[in-house]
Amino acid sequence: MTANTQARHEALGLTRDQLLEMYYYMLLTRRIDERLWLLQRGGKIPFVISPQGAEAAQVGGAYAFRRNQDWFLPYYRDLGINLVAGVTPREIMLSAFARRSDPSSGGKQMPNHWGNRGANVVSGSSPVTTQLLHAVGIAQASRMRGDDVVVYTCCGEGSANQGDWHEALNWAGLHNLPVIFMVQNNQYAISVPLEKQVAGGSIAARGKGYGMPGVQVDGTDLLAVYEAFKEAHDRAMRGEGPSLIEALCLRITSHSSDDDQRRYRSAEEIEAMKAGDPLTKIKHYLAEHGLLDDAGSAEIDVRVKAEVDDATEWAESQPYADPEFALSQVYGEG
Amino acid sequence: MTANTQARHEALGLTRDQLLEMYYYMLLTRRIDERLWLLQRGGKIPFVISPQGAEAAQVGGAYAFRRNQDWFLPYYRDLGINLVAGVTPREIMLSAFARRSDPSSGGKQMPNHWGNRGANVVSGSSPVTTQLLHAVGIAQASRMRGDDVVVYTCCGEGSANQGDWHEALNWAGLHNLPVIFMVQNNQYAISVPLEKQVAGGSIAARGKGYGMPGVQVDGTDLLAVYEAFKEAHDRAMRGEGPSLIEALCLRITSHSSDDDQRRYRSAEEIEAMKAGDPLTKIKHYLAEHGLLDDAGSAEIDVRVKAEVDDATEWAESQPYADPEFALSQVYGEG
Amino acid sequence: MAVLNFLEAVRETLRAEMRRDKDVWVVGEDVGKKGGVFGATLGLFDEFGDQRVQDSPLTESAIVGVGIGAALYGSKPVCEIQFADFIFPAFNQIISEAAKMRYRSDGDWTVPMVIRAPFGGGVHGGLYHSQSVEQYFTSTAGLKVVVPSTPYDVKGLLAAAIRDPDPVLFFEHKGLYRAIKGEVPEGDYIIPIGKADVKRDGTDITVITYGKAVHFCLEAAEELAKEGHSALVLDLRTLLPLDREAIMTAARKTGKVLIVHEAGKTHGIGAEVAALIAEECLFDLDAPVQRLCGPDIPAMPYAGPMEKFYMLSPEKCLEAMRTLAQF
Amino acid sequence: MAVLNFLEAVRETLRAEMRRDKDVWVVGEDVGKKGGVFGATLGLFDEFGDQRVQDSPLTESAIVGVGIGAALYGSKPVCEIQFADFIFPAFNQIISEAAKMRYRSDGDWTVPMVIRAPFGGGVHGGLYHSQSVEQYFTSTAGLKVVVPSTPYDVKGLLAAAIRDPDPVLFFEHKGLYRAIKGEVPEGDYIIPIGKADVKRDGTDITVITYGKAVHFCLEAAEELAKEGHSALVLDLRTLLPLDREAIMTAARKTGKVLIVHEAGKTHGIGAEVAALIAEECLFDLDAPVQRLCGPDIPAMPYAGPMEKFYMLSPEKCLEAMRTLAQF
Ligand SMILES: Cc1ncc(C[n+]2csc(CCOP(=O)(O)OP(=O)(O)O)c2C)c(N)n1
Ligand SMILES: Cc1ncc(C[n+]2csc(CCOP(=O)(O)OP(=O)(O)O)c2C)c(N)n1
Ligand SMILES: [Mg+2]
Ligand SMILES: [Mg+2]
Repeated sequence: MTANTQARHEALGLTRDQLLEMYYYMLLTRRIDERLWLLQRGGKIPFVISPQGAEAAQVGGAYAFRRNQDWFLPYYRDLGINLVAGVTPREIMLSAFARRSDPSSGGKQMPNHWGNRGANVVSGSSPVTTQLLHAVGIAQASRMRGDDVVVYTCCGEGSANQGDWHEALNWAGLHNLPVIFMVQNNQYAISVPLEKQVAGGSIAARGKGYGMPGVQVDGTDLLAVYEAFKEAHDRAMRGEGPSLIEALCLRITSHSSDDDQRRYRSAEEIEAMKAGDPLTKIKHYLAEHGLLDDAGSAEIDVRVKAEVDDATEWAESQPYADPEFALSQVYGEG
Repeated sequence: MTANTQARHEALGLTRDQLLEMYYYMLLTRRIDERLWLLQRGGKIPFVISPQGAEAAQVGGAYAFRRNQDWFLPYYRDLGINLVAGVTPREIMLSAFARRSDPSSGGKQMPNHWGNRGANVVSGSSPVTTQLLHAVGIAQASRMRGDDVVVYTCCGEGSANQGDWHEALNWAGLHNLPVIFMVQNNQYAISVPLEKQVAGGSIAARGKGYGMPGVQVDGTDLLAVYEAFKEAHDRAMRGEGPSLIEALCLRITSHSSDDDQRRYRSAEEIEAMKAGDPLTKIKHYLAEHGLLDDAGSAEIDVRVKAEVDDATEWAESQPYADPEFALSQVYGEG
Repeated sequence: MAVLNFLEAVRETLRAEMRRDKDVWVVGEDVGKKGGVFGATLGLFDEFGDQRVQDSPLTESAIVGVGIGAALYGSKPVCEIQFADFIFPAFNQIISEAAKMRYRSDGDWTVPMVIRAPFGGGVHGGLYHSQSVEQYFTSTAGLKVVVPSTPYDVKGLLAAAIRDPDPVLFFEHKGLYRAIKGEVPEGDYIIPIGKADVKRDGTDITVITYGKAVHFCLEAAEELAKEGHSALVLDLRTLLPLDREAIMTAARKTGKVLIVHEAGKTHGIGAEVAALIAEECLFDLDAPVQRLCGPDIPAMPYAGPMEKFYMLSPEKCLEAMRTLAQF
Repeated sequence: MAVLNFLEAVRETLRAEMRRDKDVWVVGEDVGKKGGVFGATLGLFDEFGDQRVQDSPLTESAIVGVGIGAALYGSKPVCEIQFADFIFPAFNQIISEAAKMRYRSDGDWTVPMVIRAPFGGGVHGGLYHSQSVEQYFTSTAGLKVVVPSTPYDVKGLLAAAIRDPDPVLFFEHKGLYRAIKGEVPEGDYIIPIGKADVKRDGTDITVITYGKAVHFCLEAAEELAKEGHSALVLDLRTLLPLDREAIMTAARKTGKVLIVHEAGKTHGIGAEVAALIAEECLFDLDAPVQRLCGPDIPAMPYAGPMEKFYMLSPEKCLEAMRTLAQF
């Protein structure tokens, strides 16, 4: 780096502290997930589904939003979104362990089916892309009330072929609503590759058909993602309507703990992902720009590990709901 | 017309006879529909839904297909498609009168829910755009068998926002299937105008997002439509896959006999459509090019009227199915 | 006290609720300038504008899905599905999302939404403009399913549905819209969801029904009375949750039960009503539990004679009621 | 005669039918190289290639809609819905199209298609990987709904479904896939759709059930026999059309009926079975018709204790059977 060239993060208006915070969130996302795999392998939780390879897309995206003001309708990989939105590691772990105090569901839902009233993270389900329409409805209702809200919602590239996806983007376009639709394109929907999912191969190319910008961005490049989201968020705040952002991500792990990707991906293909690991990339950037030395890096590692340890131990010690809790919250009080 | 300029139809490889046949079908389409309105007003049939303003789009489109070889999955306005595909006026009238010998359904379905095994016109329902997926499946199955089949399917611009529309175009694009998707954009879905239906305003713009050409054509211009379809059909036969054609049409009548468009369209707007009437336009072309003189025109009028009279009288005289016929054809014989 | 027809009762209740609570809004196909294909929202566009009386694109899943989102934010959408037959594209949003939101989020997220849809046949609608679809929804706890039969009930039940904290499907038999008129009090009132209504008391047989069939059964009961048999007619009003107490009380009172609905018989609403009675009132019964329903065919045919064959009528009801009374 | 588990029976039947008829093909999410998320199509991709074992995009409505189109052309698609919980986006195609095609076209157009879907809970699947969805389809004439309980039945019923001229929904309880093994004859055979099967004969009580619950009831019947009560266990096998004769015969034989299913009780399959009995066998009954079913909640919860609370078990079945026997 030469002294008179502005670093990319500076050009984007990000301070060193902000950038380090983003790095922290990426690392936290990775470490929580790694812990979940350990817990799953150890038989302590039945299921894991992973953000590995999408941390930059998630943290870079989420960082353009306003905590406690904007709304989030993430999908099951969006651990990073949740953390940046304000969901704590303890809360994440409660949901992984399905404990009574899991804020998503009291243990009723599988892990990664987040919901957090306090953080404006809306309860999600399993059938893909239903939440995109909820995001549109939230944008519509908040605008009717005159509230200043931008809505984040996301799905994978396979899911972007569902009918609800089309209906949601069209509706948002019609009403010029402040919704940012992200598609994390990790090239696979479980075992089905992009070329068997997305005709033409580009999700971003669909934006035009809904009268909105469709942008493709390198989802392993934290700053590129942030830039795309910042612009989309600014547009939304200026009343210029929705945006579609396709982030090209990696799926470093198998689809979930129920899957083994070696059945349908070659060893070379799996190996090749290492080079693009978003965490490696951001670390490289930080080092290159002298923003984080080894000691600083170790400090963050320690802090993250302590948080993950604490969250795991604490959550595991929390009780399950009683069996009869299964009968609760079917209907509200008239 | 100057002698050394080729007329447009000639440039498209159409003979005078072919062009006159297309005109005949357009006129037949219009006159059958006009008769249906009379029958409805006279209390003889409960319901009409009309192709008026789309005759050029339908006949020009259908004419690029091969009768008894290609397959058709039309929508409820596609009277012209049916006629060109080989469905007779008597058959149309049988279905309007819901008689036992109605080839669509034996009187079980409403008018305009066509189906004709002999003419490869597949049975249609009311919920919009379901047939687009059937068209894709037919293309897929016929290709598996090695058959040479191109498939026509169509809907209105309002319907193009349904989830099934998205899923159908994507699937056809993925497999490069020989399907031509037409959207008859008549600016209204019942009372809801284009700008409240289609974000960005262009259906054709969506083609790119499915990796297929998206073409917009003046649907009141018979030859322009024919040209677009001929090209799409050629592409399909060459194995180059599906096409999306948006034909800008008029809806001259109210949505159906249950609707009164004066509630939501201004008198001027309704009046203004007269100028664009596709029948007027083609008549003008024929006259301009000396292809049809007054006598010839009157002859076609007489022929069409006789056919409509015959079909109406004959169909009306046919019996209804017995009431218990309601119980038939729930399941086949194992 | 005004005399309104069924459709007017829908419209005036929507208007009153929208005046009462500015979070209430209407969304659906053609609900705006056109006022809906049946006219249920006629005039509301002029009074409340194009946001609160919002023409949707032709996308049922989105009408419901956007409605759910709006409800999550705290507003109160009343979604119109143009014909009940077209509710199926929205099925996933209703079953997977609306019905399960409160449950799955431990009550943190709720969907106070109404989905209105005209249903039922006898109007030359053919397969896709005649269906009764209530039985597709009643096995899903988390939803409420309401079917009113009179203008009075429309007002009380629709107001209750709009103020309900959970998603309510509100099915209006389109054959009642202009055919049925009735007194509707002007002031505000609520009919509790989940309560059936004895529309006619009686001692010899019990007829349990809902929707348009209520009127056929009441007419038949008049005739039957002339023949010396007294019929109790119970209008279920709400199909989910069922008013189990009212059903059992009515069944026990006469010991002879006929269940009547337009929807097909097998696996229809009548099945649960009969099962409940067979489970709870078996030894009070003096006759097998009977069902008079639509035939088990995919949907109602269009041609006049077949449609008539499908539809219920006072005559068909009378016959079944007489047979039971004489059992 | 080979011993196969339930999942292998599915796979080997698919293989046999695909070898037998080149018009048979499989389509669904991940059915190709991966062989399906449960492995039902494992190895078929290698044998039949990527057209006949076709990975679909993630679009259930299209899986079914494209399947319908292919069936209209004369081919025989076997569509896989990855989890029954995800069948709802395809609901419109199934109810409005597949079920009504033959009827609405007077038999000119038909849909000889199978839709397979794993259903059921007890596998840590939470709300959206545990549901029983059969009751959403059984009120729709035009469809057939099959739920096998043993590897032997899988083979005979799946072969029958694939050769059936109409659309068949074939629901496989995922809790049986690896848990249940059984003898499966190697040669070709068919079990007729629409016929129930007495899985155990008995004289004191009749248990009517299907799916995984068959095994719980059979286990409980063994225990009950030790206590001196003899239970007849009728496996419905097909839920639409129901085998009315078999139900009535079984009910009349003992006069005491318990219906058992994992799906929620109210408006479930048991309702129609009970209603049929209340209508046709009332005077043969010695006890109220009982139902032991899942609770009326939106879907199965995830956490272990709640899931267990939801699920049936041999113990729960035994208790209900004992109570009925002692009635
Ligand atoms: C409607 C529906 N069908 C099927 C599934 C099962 N399923 C869960 S994730 C998944 C693949 C999703 O792929 P993609 O959208 O690319 O997201 P990714 O997991 O790759 O991030 C499938 C098929 C589902 N959850 N919902
Ligand atoms: C799924 C579904 N929803 C609603 C309807 C009712 N409906 C019939 S036609 C129509 C408008 C269609 O508009 P468009 O697609 O533009 O076609 P057009 O009639 O203008 O040719 C509507 C809403 C329907 N048939 N299907
Ligand atoms: Mg993916
Ligand atoms: Mg239109």
